[in-house]
Amino acid sequence: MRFTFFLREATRSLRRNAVPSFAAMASVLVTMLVLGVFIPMVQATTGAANEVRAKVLVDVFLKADATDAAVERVRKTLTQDTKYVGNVTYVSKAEAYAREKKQNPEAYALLGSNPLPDTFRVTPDKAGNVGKLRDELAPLTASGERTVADPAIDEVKNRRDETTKILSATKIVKLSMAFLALLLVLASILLISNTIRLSLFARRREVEVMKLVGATDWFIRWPFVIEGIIVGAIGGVMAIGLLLVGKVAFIDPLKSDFSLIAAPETLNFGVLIAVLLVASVAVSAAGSGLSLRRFLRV
Amino acid sequence: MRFTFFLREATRSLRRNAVPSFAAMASVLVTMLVLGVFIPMVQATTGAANEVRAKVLVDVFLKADATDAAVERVRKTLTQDTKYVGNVTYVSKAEAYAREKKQNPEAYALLGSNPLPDTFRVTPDKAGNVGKLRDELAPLTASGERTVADPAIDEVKNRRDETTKILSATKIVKLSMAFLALLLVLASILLISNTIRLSLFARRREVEVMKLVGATDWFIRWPFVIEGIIVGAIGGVMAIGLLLVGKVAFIDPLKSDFSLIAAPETLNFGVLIAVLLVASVAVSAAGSGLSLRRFLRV
Amino acid sequence: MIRLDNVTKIYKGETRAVDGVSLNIEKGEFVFLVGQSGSGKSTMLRLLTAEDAPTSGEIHVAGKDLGRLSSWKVPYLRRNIGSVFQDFKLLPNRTVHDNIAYALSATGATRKEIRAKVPDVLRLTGLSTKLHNYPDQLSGGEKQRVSVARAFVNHPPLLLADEPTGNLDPHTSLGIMQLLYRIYRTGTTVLVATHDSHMVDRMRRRVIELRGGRIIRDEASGLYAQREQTTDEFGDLLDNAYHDLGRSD
Amino acid sequence: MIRLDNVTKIYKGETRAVDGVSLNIEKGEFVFLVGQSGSGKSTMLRLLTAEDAPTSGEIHVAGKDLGRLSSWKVPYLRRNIGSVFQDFKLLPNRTVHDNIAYALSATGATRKEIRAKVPDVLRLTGLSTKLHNYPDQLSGGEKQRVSVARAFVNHPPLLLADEPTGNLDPHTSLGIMQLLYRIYRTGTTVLVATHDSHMVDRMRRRVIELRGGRIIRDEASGLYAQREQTTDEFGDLLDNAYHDLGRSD
Ligand SMILES: Nc1ncnc2c1ncn2[C@@H]1O[C@H](COP(=O)(O)OP(=O)(O)OP(=O)(O)O)[C@@H](O)[C@H]1O
Ligand SMILES: Nc1ncnc2c1ncn2[C@@H]1O[C@H](COP(=O)(O)OP(=O)(O)OP(=O)(O)O)[C@@H](O)[C@H]1O
Ligand SMILES: [Mg+2]
Ligand SMILES: [Mg+2]
Repeated sequence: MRFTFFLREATRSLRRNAVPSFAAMASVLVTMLVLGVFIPMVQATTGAANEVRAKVLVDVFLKADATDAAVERVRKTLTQDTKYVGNVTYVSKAEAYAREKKQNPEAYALLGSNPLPDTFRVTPDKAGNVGKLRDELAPLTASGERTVADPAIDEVKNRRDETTKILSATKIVKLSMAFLALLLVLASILLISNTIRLSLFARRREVEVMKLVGATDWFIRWPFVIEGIIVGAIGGVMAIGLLLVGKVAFIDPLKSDFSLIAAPETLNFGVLIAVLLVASVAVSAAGSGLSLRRFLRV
Repeated sequence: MRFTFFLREATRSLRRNAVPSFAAMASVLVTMLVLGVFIPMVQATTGAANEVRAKVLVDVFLKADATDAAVERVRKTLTQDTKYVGNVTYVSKAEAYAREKKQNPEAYALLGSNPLPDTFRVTPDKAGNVGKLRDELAPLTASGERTVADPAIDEVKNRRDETTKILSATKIVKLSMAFLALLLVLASILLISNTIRLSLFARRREVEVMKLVGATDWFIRWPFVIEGIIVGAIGGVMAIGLLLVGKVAFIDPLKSDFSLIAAPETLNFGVLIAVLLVASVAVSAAGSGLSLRRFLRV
Repeated sequence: MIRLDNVTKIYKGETRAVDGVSLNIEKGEFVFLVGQSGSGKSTMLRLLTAEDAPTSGEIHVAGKDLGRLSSWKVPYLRRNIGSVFQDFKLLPNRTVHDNIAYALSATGATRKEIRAKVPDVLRLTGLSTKLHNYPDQLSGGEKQRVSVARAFVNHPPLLLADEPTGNLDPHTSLGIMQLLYRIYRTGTTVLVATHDSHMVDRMRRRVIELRGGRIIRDEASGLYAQREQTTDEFGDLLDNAYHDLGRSD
Repeated sequence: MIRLDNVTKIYKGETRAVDGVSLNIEKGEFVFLVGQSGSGKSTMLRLLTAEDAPTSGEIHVAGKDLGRLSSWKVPYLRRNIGSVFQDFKLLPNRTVHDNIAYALSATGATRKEIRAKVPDVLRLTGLSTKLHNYPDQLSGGEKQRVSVARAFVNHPPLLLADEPTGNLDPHTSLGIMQLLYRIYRTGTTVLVATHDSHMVDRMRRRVIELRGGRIIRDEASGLYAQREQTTDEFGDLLDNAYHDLGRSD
């Protein structure tokens, strides 16, 4: 009974206070739309950055005379006993030769035998750990020389120049994205609650009169909170609808072009919807309930 | 006289309508802050993406028996007569040999002579044009074979795998950024004018009374427009202040780490300030002036 | 000054607030508009200031046909009409002084004129001590007097007063009425909608009575109630009623 | 029912709206509060509903010391007080019916009670045809009657009416006064701030007169003006003044 009364009050108020309700809804809609476009883009961008970062790796060259047992031992060391290791690929002498020959036929045509060693290409767990990984595999001695972690290893190398550049570039991309995401979420909350406070301000006289005819604070507050929930839900649902339309119309046809991002983005769309909806409803309900406090002091 | 009257009206109104004025100011502040953080980040991110894209290049291998004159001729063709060319670097046989030997000493130690050709490393004007550039240098014949643009050229190559990946990754980053920038600018305008419309709504009775005592539309409107300018300017200046503090406190110390972006970002900070300020003032002044229209119909 | 030709105002397609009213008020007249609550007095005044448009009929005010007046000319019409509103219509964010000053500036007055005129009207309406109060810091009667002061501060040729003494004690009412009378004496046309039977009966001016939006009486120097006998009858009726109230205790 | 001990209310550190008032009103009394515009009547009523707090002094209403009442209990106090506000204080986004229904729901009434009571009070105040109008679609007098209807719809033990007939014609005023009287007869304590001398003089109830925030008169069955002679004198004075107005034409 009480609840249906509050619900009726809330919907009546929505109908009769078109401008403030609409403004609050527009605020929710716009900020949720921005967030909804932004979050998958962050995923895509950091995905792309990661894709580039994955190119950072350490080459572990084995001695020319490494036995198969030694190769297996090194593989075990790499995959099980070494920190910072992400992915390990084995490139045998023969594979390496074939590959190089394909790239530089003239040079290799002149070679009789295969001068290339067996190699492990090791990706670090995080691109930023590439230096540490190298130190693991080829620890520095006190005298500043490099030793190796296993007698079968001849040398450990990473291509310094490219690595640093790629690392710093992708680091910027990812940092920017994280920071912007945080900023936008904060800004959304601020903007929505700002609009709600203003739309309550436009109705402060009404609240005053309610108190004067004997309504308790919560009797006044509940309809506003429910109104906030409805406004938030409508704004959120509209934003999600627009996002879906946008996704179907623009993103899906392009998916083949951007195969890099297709997978994570699609997977998270459901979660994204849920997060946006809950966020918009929560922010506007809380905003309505809390902002009301200052107008209740009569 | 008239102007000072309007100005006095505007400032009076700012003082007496604390809540709506403050809400409008907060809206301007928050959205400008977001834009102000976002725009340099877009620059940084696209800068970083460009940095990565710059790695995309075409190798032009010359024939082993190319004369110096032929080399000069090819250089001229590349720099003057070929479309899509960005930057051209010449790597002589000897340089190439030295470089390769440093990377793969075992393999090259076994080589008696230098099997490597003279090479031009050509960066396309835009990374996306790398395919076209290749077509320029090694046109496809009707039968689907590749010829070369100059008899001294032996072969034109680009590393297909890496190139496509880098291109598509950086393309995503740049497209995302452009789209987000547009979206954010639109959202800012919407949100600011939304807040302003709402704060005028809270004062619609006032406007009604003004009309009833014989004020003309523009007599009522000017103070609101000036108020909008002041609100926009204060919000904008506060946003810029916070951005400056942020820049000095966080970005400047990190600049050495992110040398890639330091230069363009610093150069544009003045412009950025100007754009933000003009935008916030213009949007809120226009918002106030235009939104008022519907409340003037009495 | 004012001419209404068969004017009708229908709200929401049913309430005939003003119903086929034809009327002529000459320049320099002093007219009382009386009638029960809801009989259409305020609506008629709203039609005269172009705040509302009639559903049908023609209205001429100060020689202008309101139906043909383009909307940007309306403010210039209103500058020639001083209005006392039944609900005061003060600007909530301005002091008493600034409320009146605003009305003056809107008509193009200079600061000097404002400095000269505002204190005068405030003294005339007994508000000198409330100069810097905001409307929500005034009593009901004080607000009403601010509304009166604002209406005549720029000496308009036409003054429309809607219930200018409803919140005032008899003494202050008398003061306000004397003020309106004085303004009328300077040549201003004055139209007062009122329930103050005492005042109407004593001033013996033209009285127009409305009922259900129609004019049921228009007398050159009439009383609040229909005929003199009826006034007495009505008065007796009231007396008896109150007496009953008293006795039945 | 109401006890004031040396109550003072000072606004902005200078205006003494209520100045050292001590007063006792018993349960079941009918009291008129009179005084010039700005004499402190509305302020006194606002103090009784805890809308304003006094600067000094103690107020007891319905056995409760308002100074010690915690703020969450204030709504429960107000449910026992029906208030007619001088500026009506209607909810602008609700129809006449819903304005009254809201006040009932706020006190915990069920929908059935609302359906039973609201049409009744609207008939008593002559608003049956305005059921679905919003406040800005009502005449001044109609708004005032909605405010009256809302005040007594849940039969509170105490009724405070601030100028309940200021915007009403004498006939409708009489109806409202009879209504207040009838409510009083059911045992309700009624306190009416008014400028309606006719009504006060005929009803002969307790009259409290304020001037500058102080009680200058408290008579068991008094008149609007100080003494009977004075009333006549004052009446004559008014008569002469109006007569002068009429003659000087
Ligand atoms: N905007 C509106 N919409 C619908 N009906 C309205 C509107 N304004 C007024 N009315 C109705 O028109 C009728 C006349 O109203 P008006 O305000 O002119 O009365 P009045 O003579 O001024 O009464 P009072 O003496 O009480 O002020 C009333 O019945 C009122 O309910
Ligand atoms: N909020 C306020 N701030 C400052 N002064 C105020 C405030 N409210 C009322 N006053 C002043 O207090 C005095 C008493 O006001 P009050 O409203 O009680 O008068 P009243 O007797 O109801 O008059 P009326 O018959 O005109 O309604 C007035 O002089 C008024 O200007
Ligand atoms: Mg009226
Ligand atoms: Mg009062």
